[in-house]
This record gives sequence, structure tokens and C-alpha cells, in this order.
Amino acid sequence: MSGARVGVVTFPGTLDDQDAARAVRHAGATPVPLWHADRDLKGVDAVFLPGGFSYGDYLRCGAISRFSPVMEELIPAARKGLPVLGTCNGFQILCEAHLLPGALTRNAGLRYVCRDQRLRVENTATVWTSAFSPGQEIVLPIKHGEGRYVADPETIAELEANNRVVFRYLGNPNGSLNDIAGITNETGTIVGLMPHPEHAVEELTGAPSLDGRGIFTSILKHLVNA
Amino acid sequence: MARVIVDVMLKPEILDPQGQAIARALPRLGFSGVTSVRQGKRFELELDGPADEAALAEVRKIAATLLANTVIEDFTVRVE
Amino acid sequence: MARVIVDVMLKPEILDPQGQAIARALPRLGFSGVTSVRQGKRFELELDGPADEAALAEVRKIAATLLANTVIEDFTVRVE
Amino acid sequence: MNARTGTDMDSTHTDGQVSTQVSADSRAGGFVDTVERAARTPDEPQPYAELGMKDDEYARVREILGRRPTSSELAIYSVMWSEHCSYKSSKVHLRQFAAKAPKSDALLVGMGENAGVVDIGDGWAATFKIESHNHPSYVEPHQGAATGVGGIVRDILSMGARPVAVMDSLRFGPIDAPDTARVLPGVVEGISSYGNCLGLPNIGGEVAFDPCYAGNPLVNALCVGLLRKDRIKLATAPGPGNKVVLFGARTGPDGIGGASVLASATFEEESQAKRPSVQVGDPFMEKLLVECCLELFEADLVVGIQDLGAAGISCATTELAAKGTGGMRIDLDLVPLRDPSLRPEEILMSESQERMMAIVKPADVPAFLEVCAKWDVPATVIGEVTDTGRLVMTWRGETIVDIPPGTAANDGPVYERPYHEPADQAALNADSPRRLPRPGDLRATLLELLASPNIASKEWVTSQYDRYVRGNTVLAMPADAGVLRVGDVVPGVAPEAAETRRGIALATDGNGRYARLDPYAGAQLALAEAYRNVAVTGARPLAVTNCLNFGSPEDPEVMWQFAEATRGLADACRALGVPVTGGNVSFYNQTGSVAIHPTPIVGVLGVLDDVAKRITPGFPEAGLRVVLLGETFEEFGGSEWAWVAHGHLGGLPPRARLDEERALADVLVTGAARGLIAGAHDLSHGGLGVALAEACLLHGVGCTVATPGDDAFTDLFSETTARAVVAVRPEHFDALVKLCAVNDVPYQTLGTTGGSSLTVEGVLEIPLPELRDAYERTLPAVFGD
Ligand SMILES: Nc1ncnc2c1ncn2[C@@H]1O[C@H](COP(=O)(O)OP(=O)(O)O)[C@@H](O)[C@H]1O
Ligand SMILES: [Mg+2]
Repeated sequence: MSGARVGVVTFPGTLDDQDAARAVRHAGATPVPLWHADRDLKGVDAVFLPGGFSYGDYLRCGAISRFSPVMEELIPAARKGLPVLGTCNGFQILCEAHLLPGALTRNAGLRYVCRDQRLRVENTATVWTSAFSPGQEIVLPIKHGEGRYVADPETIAELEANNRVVFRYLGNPNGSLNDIAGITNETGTIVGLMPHPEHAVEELTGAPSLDGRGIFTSILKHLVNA
Repeated sequence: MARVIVDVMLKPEILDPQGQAIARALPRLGFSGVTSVRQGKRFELELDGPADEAALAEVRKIAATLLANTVIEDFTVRVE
Repeated sequence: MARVIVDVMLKPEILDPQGQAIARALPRLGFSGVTSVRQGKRFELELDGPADEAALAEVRKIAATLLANTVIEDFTVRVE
Repeated sequence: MNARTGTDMDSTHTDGQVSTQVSADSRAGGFVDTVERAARTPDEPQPYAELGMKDDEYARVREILGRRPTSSELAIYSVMWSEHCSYKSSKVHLRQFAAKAPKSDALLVGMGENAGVVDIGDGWAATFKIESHNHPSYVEPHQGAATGVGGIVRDILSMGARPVAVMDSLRFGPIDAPDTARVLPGVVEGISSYGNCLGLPNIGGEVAFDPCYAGNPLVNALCVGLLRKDRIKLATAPGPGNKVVLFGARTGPDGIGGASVLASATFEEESQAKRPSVQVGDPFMEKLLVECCLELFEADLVVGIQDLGAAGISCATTELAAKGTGGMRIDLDLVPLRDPSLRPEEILMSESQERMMAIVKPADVPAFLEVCAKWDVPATVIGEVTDTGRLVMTWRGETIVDIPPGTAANDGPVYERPYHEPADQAALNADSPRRLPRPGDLRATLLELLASPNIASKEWVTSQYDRYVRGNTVLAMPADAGVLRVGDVVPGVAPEAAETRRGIALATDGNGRYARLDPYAGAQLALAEAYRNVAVTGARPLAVTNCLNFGSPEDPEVMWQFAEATRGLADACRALGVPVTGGNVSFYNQTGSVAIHPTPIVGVLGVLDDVAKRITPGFPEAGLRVVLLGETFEEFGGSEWAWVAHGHLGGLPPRARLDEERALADVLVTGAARGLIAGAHDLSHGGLGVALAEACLLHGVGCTVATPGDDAFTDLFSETTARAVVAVRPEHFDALVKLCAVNDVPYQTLGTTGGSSLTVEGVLEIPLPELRDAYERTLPAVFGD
């Protein structure tokens, strides 16, 4: 096990924190539980915001969690370069916190969708995706009711022009603009995506692929080399 | 004690699939004459004091920070 | 062309967990003075004719059959 | 109408102290019907009939108390002695489940608790139960189904377990009926929104359609939990001086139709007009409640615990007290309310959701409240345990309840309802499917069956359920049974130590048409199918839960169906060696005088010692031998073919072959443990033809087979039980054959896997895309893509 410590945040209503911690452990790093009410990042090297229904997803997904004490620490740290990954509800929180542009809205089909989703990795220059090869096609599960990525046209153009679209759906499940499944910030340290890499790391359980491992080996490589 | 209403609607340029689904369903249910539907949120806030300018300013701040996501939504505040 | 607004709210006796969660969050965000929050839906309907009595009756029917679940929700219809 | 008003619980707040003083703000205007007043006014008329109580039941209450009950006491007795809470019509029949139970070392907690607990090895235990929420789901499909999930999850939680998965067994009217378009999407959305928000993977269930469910949809929800076997919690209130804590949501005016009867009849009351008929669930509160309870268990801060279900505080206090030291004092003024105008009778009967009641040592109360505060769960001390043998409640300083709690909780009425065979039963059974013309084109028949709503893919439903959350799902839809790895964040276990190689498998099944033709056999067939579905994953079936959905017990013909079904299930459990651990009865599922088909739903739990050795569903690859296990007979009574092709329901259902089921399971379980079976699928509705098609579609691997006998129609579509189709690597074939011989299981090699079509030599050839289209198009065509 490497010395890398990856924080996994639990908000009230977070669901995939245990999976995220397990995936971090499988990759050889140490998961560090972070509690929403503690203004303390415990000196971690990177942070994972897992999926779930924080605060019941009431009002808007991620709207209430974004104001929690741990986020007050996390937001400035992320702006200064701390690597942060948000999956599903974590992605929604990152958008609500304005660490990533745009917003995630009700699926165009108006139903919650759980399925194994094909994706293309568009950007392997982020700290969370360097282990993938450019253009690689992978399968990760999605499971969300509000995953339709929207932003104003300038933002979309900006994202496309600067290669900030990290994952794109092959077969759009929710009506996201430009088939966007995941994006990054300008420096490639913050990544948000709707699919769940933490559910695709074990042969026995989860999705019929191990493609989620790429996320965890990427960050580990980054942290070990840093 | 006063009641203040905050209406939150998606910005016009953002797709509203819920509104569209309703608009599409109407003719099938035998309703004609509706050309478009948009769905938003309505919040009723009970204040423990009067709805004076200070209180309304506070509610506007609540709406801008929490009730609406101003990246995609507009809001209006009014006293009922 | 007229715009009609349909406001849909949970009946007062029905639990509104969403409104409660928002109300509980407000003090944590430093907002005081709000004693309760209820969240409902707001629909904007564009009509292709005038909002006369006949049109409003039609909208009321739409609200009762489609926009509101009258088992747990009340609605009001008004012209904007 | 359904007897159960369904759903549950509700709420609380702050750390109140037990006190008896109260402000005399009698905003309710009226008086309080105190114990003292009841003794003074013995002749005051009471609305017991409106509350569903019979004359002799009311007379018994008076006899027990030696006076007339107060209105609050009447509220308690009327709900506790209702069909739903007292099982007064079913009790005499349900006793067989215990009386005939097979010997089982695995059973740690049997029937009678919130849920049964089963030893699954290595110090681990599983607890599981299925429960109905039929009527509320008809009234308001989304909230009815959602609160059904919420209720069963709290049952599992109250055993001290972490809930780890849910399943749902659903019945609707015809797929194209207008009301199905309202009820089905709403029910699915309700289960989806509540279960997903709780973070519980949905690992299986059923969806079936039949005209008999048009005004009576069935929504049965199952939850399974895991715990260390030395950490079981029970619903009991021992130890005088221990505190009674109500925690979770606040109590509101939910599900108290009965109480309004009481109030309006007893009081000249204003506030009762607006009492909702629908309860709204708050899955977020439930998630907090789950985590909060698990932390309380972990810290050993709970002496006894009970969820608040139907009958709310009435049920929790009387049951806890009756199973403990026997006495309890409650101050109803301390119950945190969502609506301050609630009368005590309403507080007692409220079924507000997301509430629990715990018994806590006085010294532990601060720590208890601290854990609740951490999870934002309101908690209030509302009373304490006593050794008086009386449950005493006060409101506004006056004593309004003073009863021996056991008389409400345990000594309810027991009925031996009269029953007799339905007048049309003999004619129904005589109407054999043998008279039905057989099809000429078996290809068309198979496609038609695959597209029939009962057989067609249920992905439209299951894709709305999260099957991955918690990261332990090994198999879920469309597998025959859901399979979970054992291990999780569980009280008393460190996360790293909590992952094991062990697995549990769960399936639910039921077939109302079979049960209509023969309720005794129908119940056995439901068990046999669930048992087979579990075995087909390689898991050893261990224990049973059941939900018995029937019409009115006051109808002797329905009662006959019920008596037959329970007798059949008890006998079959004994034959298969799997005990019933718990369940639920739902009566009054009928529209006017027309009852639904008797619909016993059976859930079976099994264990895999090494979950990595579970059998893959379907045909995983080309080049495997396709082998049919079991023997085929001509059995079309109640079959999918008879219904789809001829709208026919008559004759007798397939025979329940319990010895053969047991032998088949032995082959599957041993074969899995030895790694002999590469893929498997059991045969059920639609017979071999449908099973082959499903096995091909799962991984997109075709097969070429020959029919085993000389009547291709019977071979392909008969619904004979105790059969499964398995795919075997050539090098394992001989070992499998030997295993079959040892266990006396007939087998036939049908052919091999491979190719891109389903080919039955000389009978039909269907390319997989055509097969898939038939199988997958039905639900989206009706409910939208
Ligand atoms: N309501 C439901 N909820 C969850 N899973 C379901 C539901 N209905 C069907 N399924 C799943 O879909 C698959 C096919 O169902 P079914 O044909 O009834 O299986 P079987 O014939 O093996 O009993 C199974 O995996 C089953 O668990
Ligand atoms: Mg099966």
C-alpha cells in the first residue's frame, strides 16, 4: 500500500462512500473518511465526493450539501490544486459549488436510469484519467435521475475548445448537451462525472467491466509521482 | 408573520423536458389551445416578522444562494 | 396569446419533507427569521387564444387531471 | 378494500424529560376522556362499531378493564385487535408454519418477531421479510409503494441488522388497462425513489398482470439485512426505570381515518376535518434513521427496539411493554407533533412514517441523544418502563390510558372463520386445457409467449432501480435470484474484516392462476419456484418468508383458499426442509364481492459458502453442452400458453414435485460448489422454450438443440416443475451426469451453445435480434421508451 491518502466525504444521505473507500483500498491507497460537519480535510492528498442522495436530493441535487462545513475547507483547497473527483451526486455538488461549470438537470426521459453505459475517454491529461488511453471506450454503470448536463453555449464552447470534456456517452442516456458525461477544470485536477467508476473495480460485483480501476490507478500514479 | 413567495423557473434557453412532456400529453388528453408549458418551482416561506424591505432583501439572498441555481434558473420574490 | 399560471402545492396536512429539509438548512447557512418552507410546483402555460373564462375552465381541467395530483395536492389558476 | 391502512410511523424531537405536568391549554375545546371519567360514565355510548369492533370484542374490553374504555383505550384496542395487527382470522392457520416446521439449526429467531433471523455461517446472520402495501398503492401509487419499502426496511432495522437489499413483487391489472397506466409507473417510481434514496440495491422481484388485480394491485416489498448473530435486537422493554425514547420524524395526522371516526363521534370537534388519507414518506429521514440506529446498536445503547408501523405508538408501546417487564408509563404531551391540534387518540393511532421506539438505560440516555443529534434525528424521552403490569398514559396531566398491555398486544380475538370450497371450483378444475387446440406454428407461439406481458423483459421496471449501490451485488436482474456478497459496514465489524467469501441468494415467486386452480398446490408451487430460483444460482435454500394476498376472510370461499394455501405452504416447507421465518397477511383484496386470485408470494433465502462459485445465469459462452435437468410431463393448466393463446384458465396446475425439487437443488448446489456448471436457468412460466430464449438473450449467445421427446409442443411449453436447463463445459459433462445419477435426477442432453440464433432442430429457428425484439418491446410500447 502506498502512502497516498484519499479522503472520502460522507454527507447525510451519501450512499456510495463505502464503495468509494473500497475502490481506493483496492487500488492500494488509504481511504480517509471525511465527515460533512467537520471543517477538516485531515491532510489528505486527494478527495473523492461519492454518489448518493445527499440531503435527500431535496431542492436540487447537491444544493444543500455544497454549504456544509467540509465544503468550506474543500472549495479553497480545490481551487489551489487539491485533486478532487466527484461522481454522480459528487459531480452535482461540484457544479453547485461552482468548482465546475454548468449544471445537472432532470434526465430528458424523466426517469431514473440504472444501466451499464458505454463511454469514450476524451481527455487523459487530467490527474484522474492518465491511466486511460485517448479515445478508449469503456463501460461504467450509471444510476441517476438528474444527470443531464447543461450549460450556456459559451461554456460548452469553452469546454470543447480546451479539451475539458473528459468522458462522453456513446448512446446518450439522459439528454446531456454534446453527450457530456464528465468534465474537468482548467488545470485537470478537478473531475466530475455522472458514471460510477467505484462500481466497476471487482470481478465479482458491480458492472461487467473493471474499467473503473483506471480512475484510481491514475490518481495513485499522480500522487506517488508528485 | 408574513408569507413570501419565491418562484423559480429555468432560464428560457434551458431545455425543460418536464414542461415539454406535459405539452405533448395535452392534445392526447383532448386539450387543445396550449402552445407551450414550462415547469418551475414555487416556495412559500413563512417569516417570523413582517415582510419589510430588510426581510425581502434577506429572502432574495436566500433565493440567489440556495433556492435557485442561477447558472440555469431565474427567480422572483413577492409578498403574498 | 396569453399566459396562465398554475400553482400546485401539497395540501397543508400532507408532510412536505423537501420543504422541511430546506427550512432546516437555512439557519446553518446563516439565515434566520424563516419559520417554515413549503415547496410546490409552478407551471406557465402559453395559450394560443385569450385567457377568457372558457380557456381558464380548460386550464383548471388540465390542472386537475394532469398538473396536480389532487389526492395530495391543491392548485390555483391565475392569469399573469 | 384492504384491511390494512398500511404504512407507519412518524416522529419526534428534543430531549424532553418524563413529566406529568402540562399546560391546560385546551384548544381542542373539548374535554379529555380520562380513566376517572370513564369509570364515572359507564353508559356513555362509544363508536366501537365504526372503528371496526364487534359487539363481543367491545364487551371483552369492558370485561378486561372492569369499566368502559376511555376513547384513547378504545383507539388502542381497536387498532391492536384489527385484522391487520391481530391476525385474528389467519392465526389459527398460520400456526401450522411453526407446528409443521422442519428441524433447522439455522433458525435463530422464528416467527413472531419483527422478522426472522437465520444463521448463515461464520458468525453471520441474515434477517428478511416480505410485506404488503396493496391498498395504499392503489390510492396513491407513488407514496403507497414508497412507504411500503420504508416500512419493511424499518422491520429489518429493528432486528439490529443493517438493511442490505430490497426486492419487490408486483401485480397489476391488464397491461393495457387505463388504470394500469396510472398505477404501474407510480408504483415503480415510488419504489425507485424510496429504495434508491436509502441506498439499498434492488436485487429482484416480479411483475405480473392479470385482470383480477385491476382494482387491487399487489405491492409486496421484501428487505434483507445482515448482522452478527450475537447482536440480535428484540422488541422488548425490560428493566423498570429504563427510558422510552421515540425518535425519527414527528407525529402527524397520517393514516388516522379511524381516529377521526372516534373524534367526530365522541367530540363536537372542529379540527378533524382535514386528515390525509395518504402518507408521504421521507426516505432521507429514513436513511438518517438507519445510520443512526446502526451507530446506537454499535455503541450498545439500546435495550429493546421496535419500529412504528401500522398502529404507531399504540402498537409499539403495548408490544414492547408486553414483552418486557410488563409495565410502562408514557406522557403523550412529550410526543413531538407536526400538527399541534392532534388529539391523544390520534397521536396513538397515527401512522406517520420514519419513527422508531427504543428502550434505553437512564445512564445511556445522554449518549443516545448525542448519536441522534449527530445524524440530525430528533429524539425524545416520552416515558419509562415500570413493573406495575400496566401501560399508563397521561395527557395534559390526566390519566387517559391504564391497561394491561398484553391484553391489547397478545390477547386479541381469534376466529375460526367458516370456510368451504368455492361453488365453481369443481367446474373450474374439470375444464381441462386438453380440449384447447394446439398450435401449428411453434415459432410464432414462442415469439407470442416471449412478448406476453407476464414473460416479457421487465427491464423497463428494473432499470429504474439502483442495483449496484453498496458494492456487494453479485447477481441482480435478470438473474433468477439476487445474490449478495456477505459483508458490509455492520455493527461490531471493522470495514476491512467485514468482507467475506460468503453469499446469500434471494428470490420471490407466486402464481395467482395456479393458486386459483388449486390453492394448496399453488402455495407449494410458489415456494418450489422461489426455492428453485435460489438453487439455480448454486445457493443452498435455507429459509422462507411469505406474503399471503387474499380477498375477504369473511367470505367462506376465500377462507377456504386461505386455509388450503397455508396448509400447502406448511407441508411444502416441511418437505423441502426450509422453515417459515415470518411474513404478512393481506386480506380484503377485492372489488365488491369479487376477490383477487389467491396470491401467496413466497420469498426464499439461500446461502453460498463461496460466492465466487455462484452459477452464471444463462449461456455465458459458445461451445457448452445444453442439458435439461428433470422430467417433462404434459401440464398446461394455468399455463402462460393457455392464457395467451386461448384466454383459458382451468384444469389443474402443474403438480408440485417436492422430492424432485430437492434432488434438483442438490445437483445444482453440489455442481456449483465443484465448478461443474457454467450457466443455468430454471424452467417456469412458458416452459423450456422461454427458458432457452432467455438463456440465449442474457449474453447474446445462441444455441442449437433438439427437443427431448416426441411432442415438440409439450416439450417446449409445458410448465412441469422441478426442471432447469444448464450449460456445461464438455470436460465437466461426465461428472455432472454422475451427480445426476447419484441424486436420481433425470437429465437429457439437448445440444450445444453458440451461433446467433435459437435453433430447435426441425421445429424453429429464430435469430437473436428477432427474439430480443419480441422479448423487450412489450413494456416500453405501453409505458414509453
Ligand atoms: N418488480 C421487480 N423488481 C425487481 N426485479 C424484478 C422485478 N420484476 C422482475 N424482476 C427481475 O427480472 C428478472 C425476470 O423476472 P421473472 O421473469 O419473473 O423471473 P423468474 O421467471 O426467474 O422468476 C428477475 O431477475 C427478476 O428478479
Ligand atoms: Mg427463474
